[in-house]
Amino acid sequence: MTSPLAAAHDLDSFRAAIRDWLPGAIPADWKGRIRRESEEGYLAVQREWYRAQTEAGLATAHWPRDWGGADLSLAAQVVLYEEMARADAPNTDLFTVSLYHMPATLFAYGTPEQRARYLEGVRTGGDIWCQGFSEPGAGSDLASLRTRADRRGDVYVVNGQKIWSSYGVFANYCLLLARTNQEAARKHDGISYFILDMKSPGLTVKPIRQITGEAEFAEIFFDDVEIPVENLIGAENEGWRIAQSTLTAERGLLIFENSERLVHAVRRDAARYRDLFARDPAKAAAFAGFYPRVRALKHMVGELLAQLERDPHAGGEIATYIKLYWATLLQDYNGFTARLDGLDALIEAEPLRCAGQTPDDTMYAFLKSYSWTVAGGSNEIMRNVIAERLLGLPR
Amino acid sequence: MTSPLAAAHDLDSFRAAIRDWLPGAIPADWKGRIRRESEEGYLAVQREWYRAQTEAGLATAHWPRDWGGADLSLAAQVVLYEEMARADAPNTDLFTVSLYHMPATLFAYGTPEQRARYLEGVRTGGDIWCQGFSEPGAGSDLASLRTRADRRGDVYVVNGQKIWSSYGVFANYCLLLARTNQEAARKHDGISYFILDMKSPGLTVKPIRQITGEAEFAEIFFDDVEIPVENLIGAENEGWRIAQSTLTAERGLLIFENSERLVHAVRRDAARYRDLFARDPAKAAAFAGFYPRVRALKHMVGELLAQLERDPHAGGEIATYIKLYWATLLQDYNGFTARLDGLDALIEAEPLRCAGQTPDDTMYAFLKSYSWTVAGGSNEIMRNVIAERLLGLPR
Amino acid sequence: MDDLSDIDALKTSFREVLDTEAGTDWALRHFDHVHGMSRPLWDTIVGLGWTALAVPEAHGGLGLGIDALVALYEEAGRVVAPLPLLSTMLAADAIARGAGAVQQADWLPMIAGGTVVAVEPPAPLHSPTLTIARTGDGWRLTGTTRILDAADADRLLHLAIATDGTLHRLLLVADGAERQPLWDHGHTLSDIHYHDRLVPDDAVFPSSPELEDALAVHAALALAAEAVGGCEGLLPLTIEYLKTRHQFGKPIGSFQALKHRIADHRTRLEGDRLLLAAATALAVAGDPRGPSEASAAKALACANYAELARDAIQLHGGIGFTAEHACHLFLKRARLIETLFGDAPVHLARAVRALDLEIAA
Amino acid sequence: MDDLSDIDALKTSFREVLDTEAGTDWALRHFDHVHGMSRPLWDTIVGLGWTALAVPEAHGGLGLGIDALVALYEEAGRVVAPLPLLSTMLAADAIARGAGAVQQADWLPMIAGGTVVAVEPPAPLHSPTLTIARTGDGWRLTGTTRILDAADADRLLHLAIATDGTLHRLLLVADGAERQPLWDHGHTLSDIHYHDRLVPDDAVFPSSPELEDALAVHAALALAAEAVGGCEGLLPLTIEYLKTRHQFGKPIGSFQALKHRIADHRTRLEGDRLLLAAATALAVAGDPRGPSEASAAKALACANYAELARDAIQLHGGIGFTAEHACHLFLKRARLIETLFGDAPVHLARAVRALDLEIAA
Repeated sequence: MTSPLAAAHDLDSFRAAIRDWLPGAIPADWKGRIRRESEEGYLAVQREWYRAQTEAGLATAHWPRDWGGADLSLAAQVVLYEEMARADAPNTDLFTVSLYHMPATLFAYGTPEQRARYLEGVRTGGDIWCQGFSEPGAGSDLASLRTRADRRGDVYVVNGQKIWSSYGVFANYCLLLARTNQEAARKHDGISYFILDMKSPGLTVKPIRQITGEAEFAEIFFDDVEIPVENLIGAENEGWRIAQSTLTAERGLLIFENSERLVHAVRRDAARYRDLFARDPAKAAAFAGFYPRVRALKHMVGELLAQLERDPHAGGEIATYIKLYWATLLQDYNGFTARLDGLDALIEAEPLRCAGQTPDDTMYAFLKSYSWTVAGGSNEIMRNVIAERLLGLPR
Repeated sequence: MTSPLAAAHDLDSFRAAIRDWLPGAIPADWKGRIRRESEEGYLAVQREWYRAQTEAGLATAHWPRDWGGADLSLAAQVVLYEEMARADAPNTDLFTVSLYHMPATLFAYGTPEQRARYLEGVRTGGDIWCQGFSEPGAGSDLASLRTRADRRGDVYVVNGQKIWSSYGVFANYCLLLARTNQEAARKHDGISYFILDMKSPGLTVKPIRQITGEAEFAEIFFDDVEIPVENLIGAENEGWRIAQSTLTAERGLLIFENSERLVHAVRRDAARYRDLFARDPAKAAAFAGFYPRVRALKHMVGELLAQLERDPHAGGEIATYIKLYWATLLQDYNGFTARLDGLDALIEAEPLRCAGQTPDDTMYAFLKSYSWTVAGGSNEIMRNVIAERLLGLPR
Repeated sequence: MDDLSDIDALKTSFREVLDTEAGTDWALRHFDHVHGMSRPLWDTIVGLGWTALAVPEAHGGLGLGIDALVALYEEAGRVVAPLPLLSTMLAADAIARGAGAVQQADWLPMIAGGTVVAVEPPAPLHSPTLTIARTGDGWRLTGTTRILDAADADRLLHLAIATDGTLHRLLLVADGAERQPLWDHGHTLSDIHYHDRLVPDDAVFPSSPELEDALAVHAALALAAEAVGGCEGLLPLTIEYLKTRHQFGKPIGSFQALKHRIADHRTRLEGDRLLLAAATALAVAGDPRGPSEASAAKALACANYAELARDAIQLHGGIGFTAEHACHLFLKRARLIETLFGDAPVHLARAVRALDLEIAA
Repeated sequence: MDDLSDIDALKTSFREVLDTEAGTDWALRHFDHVHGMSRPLWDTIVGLGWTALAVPEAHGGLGLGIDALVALYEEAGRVVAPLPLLSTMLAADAIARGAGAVQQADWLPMIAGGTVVAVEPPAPLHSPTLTIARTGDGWRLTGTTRILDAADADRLLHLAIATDGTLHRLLLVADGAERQPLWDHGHTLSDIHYHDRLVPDDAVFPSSPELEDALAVHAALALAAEAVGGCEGLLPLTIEYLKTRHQFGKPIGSFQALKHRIADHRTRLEGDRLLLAAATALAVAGDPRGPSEASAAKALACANYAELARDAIQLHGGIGFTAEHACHLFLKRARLIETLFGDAPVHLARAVRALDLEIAA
């Protein structure tokens, strides 16, 4: 079978090619395997699915041709994600940082050597990357981080602790923020950005079990961990600025994928609860109340993509609204459907990871929704940003 | 007919006596008169109704015998208000300050001359009192008030402006807070409390029209208004403390009356909307959702009264919760019933004043509910008080 | 009129005129004294050709689409304009879609030229209460109906059901309908009674479920747009107040609890806006998903407007509770349009038909 | 046992024991490893006589009323105790109200002494799915039912409908019910199947709508109390976190938006508490308004608990999302008891009967 990329010149043909390709590429019985085999099953599904995408050149198709990608347009990526959501394929969450944040960072700020080595590691080696940003004392107030990296000859020596590192337990590499200047006038100005090999001596990774039963996040402890100076990204003490500018590398696509999956879930739920709604008009009315919010979200995301297509650096404002809108809607919706499911929802199930935010296990989806309301800028932080930065209300 | 007070020694007898007395005492067709005659009708109804209560000794029955009252117990007052709500009698809102705040202040801090004159004026003369507290720049932050009273010989000379004075347009007297010491270290410490004759030269009263169409509030402008020194209440610069200690003089009874009226309204609405609910289960379910809140409010108020019966100075904590609970419930409930009434609710009607907070005109009741969510400590101020003073969260 | 063909330019011109002619101070004065439309403001917009926007070119109009009207409704909503815009434009739409050639030639230029028409809501949003029966010399009309703006209207466009169950629209001269005041002083409501009233053939044209459905889409988009506009007018007013008003030594806009509420309102507005835009685009394209999306937009935008308007008064504190401040104009308009032409249950039921779900309204 | 007769003293003693034996750290360890009850904790409370509280004195109990149980449920809720309290106490209540003298003499001392009983919900809250038919030598039981705590129980108290439509309760030995884990690890759920299972006469006693209604009141008060207790446990935990956790150089409890949410939760809790107290007093007095008030309390307290628990995780930020922090125990319990023994629509429908309103559940 040829890669669907051969048809990428035309969106309709590309869509048709993706539809042909997907059934054979999606790991067979992936939901069953995750349910039966738990984390092992999840990891196996992720790797198989990533390999299938890699073989078709799709995983890194959005990268520039010069670095092994296919310069796939945003519109074509949207088609790809649309079709994956439609086919209920697993998402590739284990590789999010590998496919988006790391390359965006290295494209813009990496050395040729860094690019050659780490991009290839992802493209053909299936390297998993994580981020080392938050700390126990620096969550919403990230810039107050205290993990320090002290230059000693050809290495930086790192001490401290990171937390909330997604997939940190499985990662080969980490994008690390650490303080290199303790005396900087503004706390943002003393931070540098590093490539960290997760096999480095002195480094300990501890999974954090979540309220869903998964351990998607990790704590990372640093005890005199050495990072070679060539692993510094950009200039020393420029880390905050670099990280900020690449944090939103996935902007648009991941939220698009998630919102598409929600749109599909709502359609599926309308069918699933049809009999219940016929018996119970009050529940039907409450369900209907969610529908316009889901439509609005879809169009907000559509607007973000349209802005990004015109300018890859645009969309900051609407992305902020979308984050809050999506997180709130997701928690409300799954909280509601879990109620519709009554006692059934309350039976603990093996988490169906990588199925997007609205799998059939509504209570799991509800619990998991906190990863959107709390992480990546909590709802409260988003509201501060909207009020102060976008609307100019005084601090 | 003898006064129901003759039966006040026993609550059941008192209740029976009140039930006998009410039909003849409530001004005939009072709702019709207010609807037809607007403010004129309202004032006439208030005066007639007050006179009827005065003649039966009921208006001031809660005052001490020494000052012309009947030492009516709180339990008996509750019975009185219960029966008034049950009979859908008008409330006596025009006389609230006259019957509660002014006497509570003078009982505790007034001179014998002040008591003799002003208590009698209310008891037999039907004097109407208002409060002069808020200012355009001092609402939630009342202590920052700037209206000044400067001592010159035997008078204080007042300049400045008050706002949100309830019934200020109709009042004979005003309980006025004004600044007598511009240099006090704490802004609370330079404020004095005065009895102000509303006919004083230099005083201008301007009604404030509300979103309901009424003008219940007034602005008061002071241009070298003279207040005789004998009208100072308590010591100079002690006004803030005095006003705070008597602000809650009506604590319990007014909220009891209002909550009783809400309980009756909900029962009436259950009957009124019966057919609608039979057709529309979603609306019925939403209505039912209010019922437990109404019950909870009723019992919260019951607990406040029980605390006050044990100790007239108790109940501060629960009164704070009640204020927020009541205001929120009232606005939610009337907002909801106005929706149930559809276009009918949107037809403007002559405000049915003094019918409590839940008359049949649901849109009016909804609009009027802001007088609880905004005034007398806005919802926001109540939440601050609860979080900081009651729960100890840091400022 | 070429420069009017660009919707954004049109919208800007609507806004400039309305800001000048119908700003907050003007609105407060109007609403203080009048129940119903502002005739001078109407004359102004008629003079500017706004009432001709969507009238077909053959009948003296500009022949623009619903997207142009949506822009107008939105801007009118921004200033809570006391204008019978939806009534009149919806009537023109009904006539342009369903009336006979002679009727169109008689009526549409009249509307383009400023005749005010009150209209009964489209059938899917409102069960017709008027009935007509054929007689030798025309039709006999009987029944009672309630219409918005009828007291200000020159003509009334009724909806009646014939003895064979078919729907008809009737254009009658408005003869002094009773003026029931609404809490929203920009409109009035009238109960109109007919008993065996003779209506000539030339005042009647057949409607159909399809035509009525198209009108329902028009009405839904119009009120969604008015709601979006209302939020766009009220939110900056409220933000400005929060920046200006000081308590406890700082602007109250620095209090986080108030900020967060504003942030939520603003975020919801973004969703309302984009849903409206999408629904309008579907309607312009004649996409079959249009009716569902328009109703979704109407339900969502009107609910969010009502909630913003409710909270805006609270955020304004005492001043928001006075008739002297514009807050209440928005609240009363928001509550009106939330109910008008189908309330939330009606439109949500229409919206979820896109999910193949039939629920009670 | 005289000193136990005062409910407040009782409540204090419940609290002291549970704080010592079943505090947050203990609970996190238990919930981490077990699905279902804590047998050691159960043994402790049996030893303290808590399971005998409401068992009649004639059968070895203390003969206290529902108010004593409400105090126990509330305190158990405060620590999210993994105990089959409601199951067992409700079974005892059913037996004390409806079983024959010999059955009571057999069963009630056993329950007072620590036998765990799982119980099917009262009929008004749950349509019976088991049927029994009379045979020469007793009854034949058929059907499938779902019961809480059955996997941990020594006995099961079923509800079955006989061929003549009458309701019966059956006490059977629990024989290895399947253990379905719940998100709330303090309980489990079991689907139990019978096919023509022979049940002797002495295991069966007749129930009635009145008896089932009394049990429904018991269940409603129990879960309202558990919800109130849950809020009483979770709110101080959350407030303490807000006082301790610093971000942007200050305790996050100084951020007004968070403060205001806490104030709202605390205010609602006050209403829940007093409604529960009033409903309990009506039940103790046998007042006919009791069932409505108990259901009102259940619906309100459970909804507010679920909302507080939802928000508490948000207020805790990241740490609240980890299994190492107790927040999620409360959330999962709150979601369970919100649904258990009748969800909000069921109890609201019961509540508004006091307004002579019959609505669908």
